[in-house]
Amino acid sequence: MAEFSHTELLVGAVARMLEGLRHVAVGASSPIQGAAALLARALSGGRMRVSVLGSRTNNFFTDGGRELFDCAAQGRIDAFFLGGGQIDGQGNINLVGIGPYPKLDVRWPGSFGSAYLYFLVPRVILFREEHSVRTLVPKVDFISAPGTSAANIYRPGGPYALLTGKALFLFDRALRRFRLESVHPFSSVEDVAANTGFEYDRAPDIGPTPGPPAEWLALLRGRVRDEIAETYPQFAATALSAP
Amino acid sequence: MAEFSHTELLVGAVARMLEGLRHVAVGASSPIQGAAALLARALSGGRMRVSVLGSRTNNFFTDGGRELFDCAAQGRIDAFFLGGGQIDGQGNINLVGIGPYPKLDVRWPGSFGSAYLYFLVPRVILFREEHSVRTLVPKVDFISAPGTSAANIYRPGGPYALLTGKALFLFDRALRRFRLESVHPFSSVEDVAANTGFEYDRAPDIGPTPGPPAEWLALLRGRVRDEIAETYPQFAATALSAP
Amino acid sequence: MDAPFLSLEDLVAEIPDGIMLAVPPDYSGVAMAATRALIRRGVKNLHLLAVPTSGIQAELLIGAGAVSTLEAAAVTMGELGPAPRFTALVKSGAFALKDSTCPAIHAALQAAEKGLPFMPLRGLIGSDILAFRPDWRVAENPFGDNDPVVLLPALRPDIALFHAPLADRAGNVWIGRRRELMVMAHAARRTLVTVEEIHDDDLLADERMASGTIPSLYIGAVAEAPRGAWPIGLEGRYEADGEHLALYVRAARTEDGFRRYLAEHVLVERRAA
Amino acid sequence: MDAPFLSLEDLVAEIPDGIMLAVPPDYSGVAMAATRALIRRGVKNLHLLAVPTSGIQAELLIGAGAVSTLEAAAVTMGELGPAPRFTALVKSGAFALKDSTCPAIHAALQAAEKGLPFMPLRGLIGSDILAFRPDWRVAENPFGDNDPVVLLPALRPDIALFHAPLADRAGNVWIGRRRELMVMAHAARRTLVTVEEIHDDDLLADERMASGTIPSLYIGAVAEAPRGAWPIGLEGRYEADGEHLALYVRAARTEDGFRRYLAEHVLVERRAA
Repeated sequence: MAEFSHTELLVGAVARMLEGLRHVAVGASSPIQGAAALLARALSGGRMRVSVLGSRTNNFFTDGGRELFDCAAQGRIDAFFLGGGQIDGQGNINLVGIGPYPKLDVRWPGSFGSAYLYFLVPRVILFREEHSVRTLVPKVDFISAPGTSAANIYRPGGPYALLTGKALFLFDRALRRFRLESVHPFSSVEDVAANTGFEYDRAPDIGPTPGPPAEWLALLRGRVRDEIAETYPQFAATALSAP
Repeated sequence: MAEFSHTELLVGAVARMLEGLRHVAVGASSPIQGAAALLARALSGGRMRVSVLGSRTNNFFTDGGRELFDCAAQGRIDAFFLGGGQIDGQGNINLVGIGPYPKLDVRWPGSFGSAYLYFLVPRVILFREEHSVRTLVPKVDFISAPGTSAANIYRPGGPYALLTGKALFLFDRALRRFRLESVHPFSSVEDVAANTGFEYDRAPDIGPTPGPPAEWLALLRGRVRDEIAETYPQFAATALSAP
Repeated sequence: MDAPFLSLEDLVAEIPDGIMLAVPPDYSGVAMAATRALIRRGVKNLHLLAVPTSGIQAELLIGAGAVSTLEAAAVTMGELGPAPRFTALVKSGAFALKDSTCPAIHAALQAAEKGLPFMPLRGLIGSDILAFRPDWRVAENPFGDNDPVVLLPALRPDIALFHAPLADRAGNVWIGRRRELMVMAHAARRTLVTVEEIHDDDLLADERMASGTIPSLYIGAVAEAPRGAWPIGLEGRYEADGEHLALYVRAARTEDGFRRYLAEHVLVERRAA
Repeated sequence: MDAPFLSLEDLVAEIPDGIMLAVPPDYSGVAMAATRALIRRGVKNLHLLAVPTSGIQAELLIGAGAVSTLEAAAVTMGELGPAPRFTALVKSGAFALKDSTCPAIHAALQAAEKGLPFMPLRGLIGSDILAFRPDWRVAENPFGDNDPVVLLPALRPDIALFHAPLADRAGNVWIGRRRELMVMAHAARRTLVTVEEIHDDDLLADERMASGTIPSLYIGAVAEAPRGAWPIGLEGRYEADGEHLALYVRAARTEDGFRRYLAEHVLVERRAA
């Protein structure tokens, strides 16, 4: 088995969920997601398109700030990434703050495009490295974007998975619940249970999150590192080098 | 008194109605209106902007076909020109055809942007050279755009005047009627009455439509002719030369 | 994933019968070579959407019997006068006509571009355009007081077809200021483009070109077609062939004359002059 | 009628207290030199509209007490973490905050661009963003069946303020791909721009430049301000000054530290590094 870092594990886990897609978009301040998308593109043999916001060479948008949102509404974006200061067991995400709105105890930057993209992009992957009862809560204090909607609400998109620093959950839209799929090295089913504030289901065969195969690692530490360096030079230099 | 052609008279009559405006737009296939706007610009000492659709040097739009309409809706176009196969005494215009719609006896090209710009541009000048009971009718067969609207309809714009080959009418929005203001040389109040199919009011002091002063003629036959030649070379060569 | 490059014949083979086909106005980049190829392949039953007007392109398709529904703000041969086949056949009821107005077509395409079910539009109230469009609605502006406004359902063309000056090897297409082509490409499910020439450099790498470029994400396929807008002109490249257009207008005054024009200039493939 | 050229001080004198001021995101061209001049002139009571997010520009205006209402999808210092004055003062209620989402701000500006009273938008239903926006409505899609959609009232800023690479002598402003600046200029009653440099040729005469140019019709006034986005970067020109931004974030953790930063870097006019 190839040796890989924790970051490389996460990049690989994301890339695996992007296989076969035509177009993956990556928001700002998302080096791991960006590297994963570029890895998936490298593995697709030219069939996948990746848009990295903040990149010059991997961002083809020419119609201004609205184009990402219009493009998603046209059904031309298959996957996107969101996070959240709080994420709850129904897939609701909170990027606004803790406490009773509007006089919050803790204020975060704001919802960005989440209240829209979460509805329109079919495969939204939630990524939040900190896995704790502080971040994974029973009920978010503020719903920047809801995880699910009533049947009559126009919603081709929604949560597909939640990846943290400890584990990978898939989201079941019918049950409106997360299901624990795999646990990363150095964590355990018990560790995940102790650090998750919401209830979730368990896959029958929870195993270790598989690491990136050697071929992926070679791409990650070569071509993908060079590509992501344009947008995230420090990340490329520190996180994507052979150990 | 300077000698001038019929076309120069019409150009001058239009230019007079554009005095003091900030931005005049001219649609396609409108050489007389275009020349008038460029003349008014030349007389404005650089204070008037003119957009001639179909021109390269006098068309600054950079946001595609919608920009003319957005620009009008923003209140940034003070005057525009419309015509009509039929125009009636309430200012309704018909660019679609004669007879019962949709199986018309005569079919014209279509309404273009009239159903919108007539509502939004404050000073719409109707221009129809043919002055006959065939064109100026009691009631149009098809309303491409209505001359007036109920009080609750959003309508900052509407008809300002009707210029024909025989006369100039101003439109009274309160009365919803045209008022004959002046008659061109070679026509007469009686000739106008005999050839107008709708009822109209008469200004107390109907005089001859004034011709363009010598200074205007010099501009028309020099600078304006050169400017309009880019879009309408044949018009510039034949209609705007000293007699 | 770049847009594939096809021959003109293979490009029009991608346009099935019965679809909604969006085409641009004469000033914007009309794919006339592709239109002739499309007529040669015998296309039928098109819902032709002029964005927002058309000329000889709509004429040829209507005259050839390829159009079952036409939606347009106008069809005209410009300074050459009325469009003869349009004028003759609209009266015969040979196709259904949805009379529209320019900003309504732009707005309905923008609704599709934004994935919206509808777009509001000012104007129109009291016109017969609106009276004869049962597919449009008048609703109260909920932010106003007794303020009706027209709502237009989104127009999502199956295919947008146009002609542009340049495409690069990745299938990015340069349209310069002709942004209505970008709206068409965003709004349509698929976009097919003919271009004057292939540009060897990446259009998106040069910031000056990028601002007038439709990224290949929106482009289904590209065919090279030099003078592909002929007999219409292409801004900055060549003027319209006024003599040929006049010849067309004269010929198309009669059904027989149109058939002869079709046989001579369309059904027999020939190089543009 | 060309846009007038003004000094930086005269440009910001055109921004009255109490208006709705629209500003772009950090990646787009932020008029930071003008913002410092605006704070020096003591501007008050702004309704600041971030299109759709802001960073140090909103920070300085908020911290200086110039903002009474802030509308934004986010305020953030990016990789440097939370925006300290925003975070501290929003909790104190020093200004009213209208939490929004990026596409809602784009859509509401496009409504103003089109002279529409409102624009529909998908998404949002079930979010607390919507729950806390009594100015937004949920309505039935009249073309659907039990299909609610959000309607956003138009946002028409009194003034849009941004920084661009080039203006020509007529006041046409080149923005390249940064089309959100064009929407802002179309939507706002008046647009004030600072530019890196004056371009001697007519930007609209070169088709490659024209496609990325805002015509001077939409431009109220222009001021030349080399490195006018500093300490933010300007795409294709210069990078953000990360060291200075980090210095700011450290200083602004406390009210006192912010006051010292303001005194040293804003209230005393100084050339950008």
